[in-house]
Amino acid sequence: MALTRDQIAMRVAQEFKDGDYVNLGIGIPTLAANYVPEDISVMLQSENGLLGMGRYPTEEEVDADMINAGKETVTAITGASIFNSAESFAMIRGGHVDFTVLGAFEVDVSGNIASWMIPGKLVKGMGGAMDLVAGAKNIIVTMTHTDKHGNSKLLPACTLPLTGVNCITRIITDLAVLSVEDGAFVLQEKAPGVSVDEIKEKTAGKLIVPDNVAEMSF
Amino acid sequence: MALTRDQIAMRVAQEFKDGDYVNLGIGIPTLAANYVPEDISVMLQSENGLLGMGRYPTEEEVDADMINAGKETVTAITGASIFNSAESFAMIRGGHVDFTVLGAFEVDVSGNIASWMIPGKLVKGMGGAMDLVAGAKNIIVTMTHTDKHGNSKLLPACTLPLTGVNCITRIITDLAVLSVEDGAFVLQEKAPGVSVDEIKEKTAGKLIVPDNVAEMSF
Amino acid sequence: MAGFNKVVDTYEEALAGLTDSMTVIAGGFGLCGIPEGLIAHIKTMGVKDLTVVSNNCGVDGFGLGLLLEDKQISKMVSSYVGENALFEKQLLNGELEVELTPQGTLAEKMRAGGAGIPAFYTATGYGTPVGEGKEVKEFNGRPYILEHAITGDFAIVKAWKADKLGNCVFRHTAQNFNPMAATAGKITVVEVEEIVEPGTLSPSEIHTPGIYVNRIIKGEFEKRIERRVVTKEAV
Amino acid sequence: MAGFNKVVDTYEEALAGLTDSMTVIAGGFGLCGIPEGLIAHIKTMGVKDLTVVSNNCGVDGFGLGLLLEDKQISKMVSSYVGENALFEKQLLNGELEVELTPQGTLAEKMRAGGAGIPAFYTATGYGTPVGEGKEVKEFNGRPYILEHAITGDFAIVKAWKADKLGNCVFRHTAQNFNPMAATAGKITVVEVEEIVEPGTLSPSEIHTPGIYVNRIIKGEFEKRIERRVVTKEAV
Repeated sequence: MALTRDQIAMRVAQEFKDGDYVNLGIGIPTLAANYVPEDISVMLQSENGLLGMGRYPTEEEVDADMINAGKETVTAITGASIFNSAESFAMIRGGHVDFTVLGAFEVDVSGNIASWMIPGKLVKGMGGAMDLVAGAKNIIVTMTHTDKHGNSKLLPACTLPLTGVNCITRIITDLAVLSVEDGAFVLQEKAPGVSVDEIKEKTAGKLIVPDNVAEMSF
Repeated sequence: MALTRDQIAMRVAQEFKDGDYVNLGIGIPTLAANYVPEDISVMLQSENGLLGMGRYPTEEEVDADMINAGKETVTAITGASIFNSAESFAMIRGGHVDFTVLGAFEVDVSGNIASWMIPGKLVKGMGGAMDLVAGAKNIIVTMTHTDKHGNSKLLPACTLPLTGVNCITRIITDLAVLSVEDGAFVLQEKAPGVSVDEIKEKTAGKLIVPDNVAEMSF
Repeated sequence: MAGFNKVVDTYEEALAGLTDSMTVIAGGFGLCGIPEGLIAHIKTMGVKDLTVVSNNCGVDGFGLGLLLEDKQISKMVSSYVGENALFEKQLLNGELEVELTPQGTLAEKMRAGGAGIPAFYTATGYGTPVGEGKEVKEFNGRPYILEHAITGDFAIVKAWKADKLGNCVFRHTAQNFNPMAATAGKITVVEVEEIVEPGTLSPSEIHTPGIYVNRIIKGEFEKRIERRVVTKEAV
Repeated sequence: MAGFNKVVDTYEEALAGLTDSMTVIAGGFGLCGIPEGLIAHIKTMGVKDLTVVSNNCGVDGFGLGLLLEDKQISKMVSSYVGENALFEKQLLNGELEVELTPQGTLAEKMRAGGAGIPAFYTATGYGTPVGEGKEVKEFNGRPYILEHAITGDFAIVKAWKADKLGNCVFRHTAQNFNPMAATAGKITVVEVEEIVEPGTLSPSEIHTPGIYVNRIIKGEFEKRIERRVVTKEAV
């Protein structure tokens, strides 16, 4: 069965190692913060200038001067640091953030990602996404395997305007965990109860299926 | 009569306006801080990362962590700010420092300056001088008009390796104040008791002498 | 230190010299850390055809959104816009031009503008619409694009505290683009919550040294919150 | 937060992995703000053929000058050198190479290295020996040269206080090149006067966020003064 949003987030959280600095995009990526294993710690970077983002505030703690990159009110953990936007993106662009997790409209076998613009629709902008995909050491894309019409979002080549080229190495969808290697998607894990055939059918780009494909465990 | 070092410094200090941010090089430039007119204030920038450099410390105030660009112990004035070297040179390179005053071996009619390297002698380095001449809005060169052998230091073209090109607009020597305009030195003021003929004789580069040349007043 | 006293008493003085067709760089991220009073006064002044460089363009009726009401902005340089209906309408009408710039590139362009660096290379945007028409150069086998610095005729900045010499500190994440904006204006105007005596701020904790600041005005701030999210559980 | 505890107890751990022919970026200006114990331990380790990037090279018998005694440095990238006789001797002998770099360009090259900017344009050094062989490009009618970023295998940094997460503050002008050096090392080691509890340092006053720091060691500092100048008059 396809994973729920929370299950995708749970699987994402399994990627983290103790001591990782992580930037989580809006949506499913943000949920991953709820599922970090108890025996490890990660520190969340918010690209508006906060390293050590904490939970949402209580009513009493709400402070207009303390927001995250999604413009939501947040808190800072003990040991957080706060800095300007140039410093924040120096950190990102310079490869100091260990993981970036973000959503996408499309990814392709060359590791390209399209996540910010659909021609014909009003374009709101890329925000920090292009900087994040250009800078993070490891990028994990989280998304549903297909769009709402059933079309694959894992393509031979992205059709939408790109956010970044040759930068995606790992994709976690509602059906599978895949890596991007040498011009192909490589199936690493499948969701519980999902068949390899279904994944094959819903992956438009070249897919390599190893002999043994593990099932995700939570 | 040729000015003393302190008189050159006094004349330099007359250039400052109330509210100027000023970077003073080692030697005569530093002396200028002693002669800032009482009715104005200037703020001294030291390129190692101090805006609002104060006087030398008392024995009790000496602090190894508080030095100036000449590596001398200093103090900071009330209202000073301290920052890293990238920020300090952002300030300089970005043209935020109003005046830089520095010494030179040679200047020429194109506004070039040579101040850091004499071939055949051990080269210690340019420190911040190249950044300062590339960045400050107004640069004042202070030096003796001739070297110790009597050779002019105001040349048609510098002979020593350059510190910066096309950047010097004002020169204050022991004999005169000169501007650099359209490929010539223009005599602006002469030192008390110094003749225009002496200045002409000791200026190797093209010199324009206006009809009336004021005498410096202190 | 009369020559270093940058405090002005009125918004008229704070924005004197701002005229049609100028470029204004504004600090702030969303509605956080925006110079509310300065923006409101630009509306009152009625200057037109402005190019505004700011990560966002406010919301309907607040922040930079105010300047859309009388069509004072002809071009926005931003990373994310369209949180307001008026913006969308003027964009679709062709009354407003938008130059979308990645957030980190935008911050770095402002810093470069203030730091006398006319251009720099970045991997951000290579191979995307942002990279189109820009110079590409490889370093260590990876392609980068050349991005140019931004400077403004005016920079409008919101700080928490400043002394009269212009030394500023910012509060929490209201820092954001403000320090870079402050370096990149020919005239930099800072609207602050509190003016403090020189020496109150420790020299090493100052975020924006006074050398970058031309005018300071004390403002009153509504500090509207864009997305109020509170924890549902007991903490 | 075990994974974020960067404190190590010995200089051996602090510099583990440093081997011959590596590039080491060192903070400090003159003898101010230098990681004294880390430098001394590099001497003890005996690693050779180092490229050292630092504004200066210490003095005879102190600071980076220590590494000249056993000829551990093969190349210095600095803006001002030769405050020590040994340096001069090795330079004239051809045992030591020096790449002289303007002070501001050096600081910016370190920052660029840490910030993922492979190269930037600056007017500094154009038309001088520093500009020779470098790409020139005009912006607004003025020529600029292209300067490349610097990164190091190790960065050695001296801070005043740090918490175990690596958040650092620097004291007075001992800040200098240290924050930039901290960003530009593959492994960044910070030697500090005092290790404080997380939360002791206010988030907005932190000069170097912990993300840049890999290892922290508490040191003892002599803090030698290069030019002690005191006022002669009563104050």
